[in-house]
Amino acid sequence: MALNIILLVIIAIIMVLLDLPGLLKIEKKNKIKVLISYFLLLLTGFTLGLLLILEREPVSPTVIIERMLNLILGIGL
Amino acid sequence: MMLDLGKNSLKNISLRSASLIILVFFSLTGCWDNKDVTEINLITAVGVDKTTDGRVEVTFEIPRPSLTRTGQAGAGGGENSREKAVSLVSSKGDTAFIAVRSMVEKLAKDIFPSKMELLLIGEDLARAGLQEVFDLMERDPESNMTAKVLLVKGAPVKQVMEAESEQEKIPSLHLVKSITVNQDTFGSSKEARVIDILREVALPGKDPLIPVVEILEEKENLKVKNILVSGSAAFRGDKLVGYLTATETRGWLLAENKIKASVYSLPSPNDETKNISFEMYCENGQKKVEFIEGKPKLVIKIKATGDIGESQEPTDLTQPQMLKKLENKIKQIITEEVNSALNSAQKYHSDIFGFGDIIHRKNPQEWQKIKDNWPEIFSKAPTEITVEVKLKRSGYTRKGVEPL
Amino acid sequence: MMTNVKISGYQLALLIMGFLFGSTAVLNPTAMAGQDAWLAYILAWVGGFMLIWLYVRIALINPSLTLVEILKVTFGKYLGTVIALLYIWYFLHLAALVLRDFGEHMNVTVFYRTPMTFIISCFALLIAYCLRKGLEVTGRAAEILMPYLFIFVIIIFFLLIPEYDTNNLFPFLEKGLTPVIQVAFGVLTFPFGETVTFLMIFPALYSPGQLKKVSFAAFGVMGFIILGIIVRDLLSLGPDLLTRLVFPPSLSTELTPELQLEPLISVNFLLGGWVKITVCLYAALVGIAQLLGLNDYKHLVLPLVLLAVGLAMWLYEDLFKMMDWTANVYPYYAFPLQFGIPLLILLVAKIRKLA
Amino acid sequence: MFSWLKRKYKFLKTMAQANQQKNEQPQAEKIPQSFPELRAKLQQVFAECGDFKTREILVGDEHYRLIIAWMDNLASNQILHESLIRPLLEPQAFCQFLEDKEEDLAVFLKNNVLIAAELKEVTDFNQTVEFILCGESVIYIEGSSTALAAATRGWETRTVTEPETETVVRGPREGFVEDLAVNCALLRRKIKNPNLKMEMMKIGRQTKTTVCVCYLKGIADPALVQEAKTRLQKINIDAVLESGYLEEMIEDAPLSFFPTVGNSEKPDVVAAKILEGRVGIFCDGTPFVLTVPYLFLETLQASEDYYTRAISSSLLRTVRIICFYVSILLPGLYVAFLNFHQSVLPLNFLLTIAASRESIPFSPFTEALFMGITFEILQEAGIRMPRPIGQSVSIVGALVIGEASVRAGLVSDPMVIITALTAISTFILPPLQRVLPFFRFGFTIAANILGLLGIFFFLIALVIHLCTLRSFGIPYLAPLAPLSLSDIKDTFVRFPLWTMLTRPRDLTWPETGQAAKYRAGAEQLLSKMRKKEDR
Repeated sequence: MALNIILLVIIAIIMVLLDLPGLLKIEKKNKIKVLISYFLLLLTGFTLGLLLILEREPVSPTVIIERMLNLILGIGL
Repeated sequence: MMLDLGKNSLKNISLRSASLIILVFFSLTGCWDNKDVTEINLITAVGVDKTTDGRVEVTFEIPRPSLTRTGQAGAGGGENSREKAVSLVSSKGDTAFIAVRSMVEKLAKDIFPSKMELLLIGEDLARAGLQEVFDLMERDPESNMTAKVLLVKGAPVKQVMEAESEQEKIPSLHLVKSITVNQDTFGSSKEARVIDILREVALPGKDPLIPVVEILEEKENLKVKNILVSGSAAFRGDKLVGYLTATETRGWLLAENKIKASVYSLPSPNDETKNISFEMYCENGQKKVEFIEGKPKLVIKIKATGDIGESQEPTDLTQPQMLKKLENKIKQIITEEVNSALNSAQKYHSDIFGFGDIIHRKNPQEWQKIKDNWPEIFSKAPTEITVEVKLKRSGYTRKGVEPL
Repeated sequence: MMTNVKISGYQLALLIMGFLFGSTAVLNPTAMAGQDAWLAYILAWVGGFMLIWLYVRIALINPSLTLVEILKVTFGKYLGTVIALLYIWYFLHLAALVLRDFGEHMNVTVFYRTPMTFIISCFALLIAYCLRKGLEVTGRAAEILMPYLFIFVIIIFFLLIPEYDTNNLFPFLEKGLTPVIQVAFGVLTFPFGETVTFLMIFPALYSPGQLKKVSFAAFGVMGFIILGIIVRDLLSLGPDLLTRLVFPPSLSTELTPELQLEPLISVNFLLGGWVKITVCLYAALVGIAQLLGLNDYKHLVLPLVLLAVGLAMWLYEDLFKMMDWTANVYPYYAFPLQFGIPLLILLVAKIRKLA
Repeated sequence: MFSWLKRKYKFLKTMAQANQQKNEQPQAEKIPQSFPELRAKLQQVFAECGDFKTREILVGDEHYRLIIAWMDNLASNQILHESLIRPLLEPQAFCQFLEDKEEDLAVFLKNNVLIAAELKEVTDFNQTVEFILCGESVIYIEGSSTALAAATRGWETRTVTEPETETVVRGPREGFVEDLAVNCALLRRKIKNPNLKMEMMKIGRQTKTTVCVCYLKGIADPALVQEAKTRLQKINIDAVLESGYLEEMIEDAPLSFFPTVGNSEKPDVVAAKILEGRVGIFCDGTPFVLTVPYLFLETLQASEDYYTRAISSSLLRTVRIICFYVSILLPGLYVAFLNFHQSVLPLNFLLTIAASRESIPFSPFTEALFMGITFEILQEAGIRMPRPIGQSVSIVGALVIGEASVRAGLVSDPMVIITALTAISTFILPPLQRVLPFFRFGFTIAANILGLLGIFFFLIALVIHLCTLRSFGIPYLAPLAPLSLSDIKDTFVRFPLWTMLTRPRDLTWPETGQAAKYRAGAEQLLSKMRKKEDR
C-alpha cells in the first residue's frame, strides 16, 4: 500500500514537471484559469487514486445514478 | 529556428530518457504474466475419473520436450529412447478444480493446459454427470475447447493413459489422430470435441454421444495397439446411460451425415462362402420429424454411393441384375445398422440424433407442449428409415481373376 | 486552436468506425437475445441510423459549433452550461467505462496476474500521448491502424467458417418480439447512441458537405462488420453458450483450427478502444476548454487522463456489478443524453426558425 | 529540473543573439591602387600560406604593372600559363592599346588579350580574396581599382565510379563525386531543361562551402523551394564538411528516430526525385546529395523498382514492407508468443521450441537483448574494420555467435535463426538501418512486459509519432495518412509506369486541396514558432 502511494505521488510529480513549462508560458489572460482548472483536475484525480489505494473510496457514481434513475423512473432495477 | 531546436531537444531528451527508464524498470520488475515455455508443463491429455470414495481424480499427461523432439536421433538418442517421452501425474480432490490445482504439489513447474488435445473421462464419473468437468473447461480461459473427448469403459482412466504408442512419442496424439481417421474412413467411432459436448449438453433436444475406448487385453506393458477406440457412449443430459456398438455408431454417423467413407462386406450371391467388400461414400443423411395426429414420427433418409472394393470370387459384378442384388443387400445392412442405433437410443431414452432439437427449431410451439416429457415420447416414437444405395464404380477391374 | 483542427472525411469515417467497434465487438451486447441476436442488432442498427441522422442535422444547423457551444446557444448560458457539464461527465464516464472493460477483458483472458491498474495505466499513457498530439494526428494514425482491425476481423471470420451451424439461427423469435426489442434498445444505447460524442468533433471536418455521407457510410460499413461479428459468434457458439459467456468472441476464436487466435481479439479491442477512449476524452477536454473559454486544451490532458483512470477503478467494484449495471441501468441513463436532449435541440432550432 | 531547463534556455538565447551579430557580412573594401599597399595587404591576408603564389608582370612596353595571384594546386598551372601569362607577354598584344589609350586597361585586357573562358571584373578586395581561395586567378592592375578574376580552376577530382552504398543490377552505374561542378553536370545531363534551376549559395563561416539548391521550375512547389532556401540561409555554423551538416540543420524533427531529409549518391535517383517536384541540395565536397521533402515510403523505394518490370518490382516492394515489420517486430513477437501467448502456437511447434530451450539458462527476453547487442557490435566492427580484418570479424561472428554459443547452451537455436532473419531484413532497408535497432529493442522490452498487448501499445505509439512528423510541411506518412488514392499506386506495389500519369499530389499540386491544407498546417506551425521566438 505504501508503495502504491509512493508510486501515485511520483506519477503526480512527473505530470506536474512535464506540464509546468507549458503552463507557465500561457498568455496572461488565461493563465489563472488554466492553472486553477489544471490543479483542480489533478487534485481530484490524485485524491481519488489515494482513496482507492486506501480503500476508503466514497459511493461510486454508478450507484448514485442507479438510485436516481430508480427515483425518477421508478423502474425495478 | 536554432533557438527553438535547442529548447525542444532538451525537453524531448528528458522525456525520452524518462520513458526509457520507466520501461527498463518495468521490464526488470514487472512481467506478472511472463512465463517462459521452459517454466511451464505443457499438458497434452487430461484424464478425469471418480475414485471409489467419491472424490475426483485428475491425471495429466505431460510430455518431456527434449524426448518428444522429432528428427533428432542424435548423440543421446539411443540411451533416451528407453525413457518414456511423457510422464503421468495424478492428484485427487473433492472437486476437479481442487484436484487440478493440488497437482502443483507434485510438479516442479506450473501447469499449462491450453494445448491439451485429449480429455479422457472415466465411466463412473460419466454416470455421475459431466457437468462439473465441462464447467471447469468452459470457465478456464486456459483450457482448449477443441480437445477431443474419450470415455474410458471398464477400466481406470489412468491405466489407458499409461499405454505406450509405437507410432507417436505422445500416446494421446496417437489416440486423437486415430479417432479422426476412424470417423472419416471407417466409422466405428465418432469424434467429439469439448465444445460440441458443451453445446449438446445444453441443448434440450439433443444428447451427446462420446466415443469409447476400452482395453482389449490386460498386459504388463500396455501399448496403444492393445486398447481399442470403438463404439460410443450415449448420454442423457450429462449422464452416461448406455453404450452403442461399433456398427451402431456407424449407423448414427450415417444418419448424422458425418462419415466420409466406410467399408461393408457381404456374402457373394453366387458363392455364400466368399465375400464381396464395398467402400461407400457420400452418404447424404437427412433427419426429419413428421407429426401424425400430434404424435411425432422419426424419419431418417440416407442416400449412399459406393465402389466395389474387393471380391473373393471372380464373378462379373457389373451386370445390372447383379448390381441391383448387391445394392439391395447393402441397403438392408445399412438400414439394419441405423435401425439398431435408433433402437438403442430409444432404449436408453437418449436423443443422440437430436430429433428434439429439430422439433425445437422447426416447430417451437409443438416443442413447448412436449419438451417436458420428451425422453418418454422419443423412446416410444415410431420410426421410418429409408435408404438408397447406388454402386458406381468397380475399381480398375470389372471382374476378378479366375484362378486355375 | 481547436477550431483550426481539420480532419478529412475518410479520417472522420475511420474514427466513427473505430468508435463503434470499440468495446462492442468484444462484449457483444446482443448476446442476451440468443438466436435472435442478429435481429435485435439489425433493429438497433436501423435505430442507430436515425440517431446519427439526428446528430448530423444538429451539426448542419449549427456548422462549426461543437455540442457545448450548441447547448449554450440553444438553452441559454446557465442551463446550457449545466447540460454541457452533464455531457462532459458522460464522455468522461464513457471513457472510464471502456478503460475498465479493457482491463477486465485482459485480466480474464491472458493477463491473469498483471494488476488491472497497470494495464489501464499503460493504455491511458498511450491515450494521453495521442491526445497531446491532437485530433489530426489521431485521424492520421487511424488511417494507418484501422486496416489492421478490419484484416483481423476478416481473418477470424473466414477461419471460423467450418464451425458455423445455421441451425443456431432457429427457432426464430422463440420468446416473441419483446425480449428482442429490449435487447435492441440496449444495443441502440451501446454503441450506436454513444456517437453523440461526435457532435464535439463534427466541426473539425474539413468539408462539412461530406458530413452526412461520411457518417452514414461509417455507420453502414461498421454496422455491417459488427453484424458479421455477431453472426459469427452466434453461428459458431450457439445461442446457449452466447448468453452464458462474458466475452463471447474470446471463446469463438479459440475454435479456429490449430491456432487459437484469441490474442487477435485483444488487439482488436485495443485498436477500437484506443479510438473510442481518445474520442471521448477529446470531447471532454474540448468541452472543458470551451466552457472555460480557453483556446488550447492540451495542458489539461494529463490530469484528465489521471482522473479517467481513477474513475475506471472507482466506478465498479467487480465484473458482476459492471455487467449488471451496463445491461440494466446504462440504457436508461444514456438514452436521454443520446436522444432526448439532441431531439430537444433540434426542436428548439426548428421553432426558432419558424418564429 | 525546471530551473535547469530555464537556464539552458537563456543560455541558448544569448548564444543565438551573439551568433546573429557575428554573422553580419564584412564591409566591402576597395582594392588599393598603389602596388606596395596591395602587396602588403595580400601578404597580410595570406600570411603563412605556403600555397599562395603571386607573379608580377610588366606589360605594354613596360608601362603597366600587373600582379597575378593564385593558389597553387587549386588553379591549374597549365591553364594559368596558356590563357593568362602567355597572351600577356605576347609583344604585339598591347599595340592597339598603346595607340588609343582611351579604354580602361582592365576592359582592354578582358576584351582583347586574355583568353580565359570566364573573366570577371571585381572591385572589392575581399571578393578577390574569395576568388583566389576558390581556385581562380586574380589579376591586379597598378593604378586601377578594378581587378580581373579568371576561371583557372583545375584540381584533381575522383573519377565518376559506381557508388558503393546503392548498387543496382539494372540501371546507371555512375555516382556523384566530391566535386560540385561535376555533380551538377551529371544531373544536368539527365535533365536537359532550362527549367532545371541551380541556385548557389555559400554556407559555413569558416569553410565557405558552396551549396547548390536544385529544382525544376514549374514542377516544384515555389513555396517548398522558398522554404528550403530560407532554412539553408538560416544556417549559421563554422563548417559544412558534408551534406550531413546541412541535413541536421534543416531537418523538421532533429530528434526523431526517422530521417526527414533523404540522401542519395546516384544522379538518376536525384533526377527522379527532382522530376517529382522535390528539391535537391548539393553540397561541395561530398557525393551525397540531399533531397527534400523526404517521406517514409521513400525508404521502401529503390531506383531499380522503376527500371525493372512492374510485377517483379511490386513483389520486391512487398518483400521490403514485410522486412520492415520483420526487422522491428520479430524478436518482440518471439518473446511475446513464447512468454505470454503459448496457446497460439501449434503443439508440435511449441514442443520443438521447448525442447531447444530446455537447457538454456536465460529467458527469451535476455537472449533477444544479448543477441541483438552482439549483432550491432558485429555490424559496426564489420564497417569500421579495414577490409582485410573485416573478413576475420565475420568468421569470428559466425563461429562464436552462431555455433559456439549454441553449443555452449547459452543461446537457443530459434533465437539464432531469429537474429539472423532480423539482421538480413535490416540490410534490405538501408535508409532505416540505424533506426530499426531502437525499435527492435523497444518492441522486445514492451513484449516482455505485456506480450502482444505491449507490442501493440508500442506500435500505436510509434504510428502516432510517425503521424506527427512532417518533412517540409508534408506529413511524413503521406500518401498513406492522409490517404491520397491517386498516389497510392507507388506504395505497397508499383503500378506500371503508364498508369502513373500524375505527379505526386502532395508535392506538386499546390492548388488542389491536399497540399494547400498541409501548407496551412506548416505555416501555422511556423508562425507559432516565430511567436515563441519573438517572446
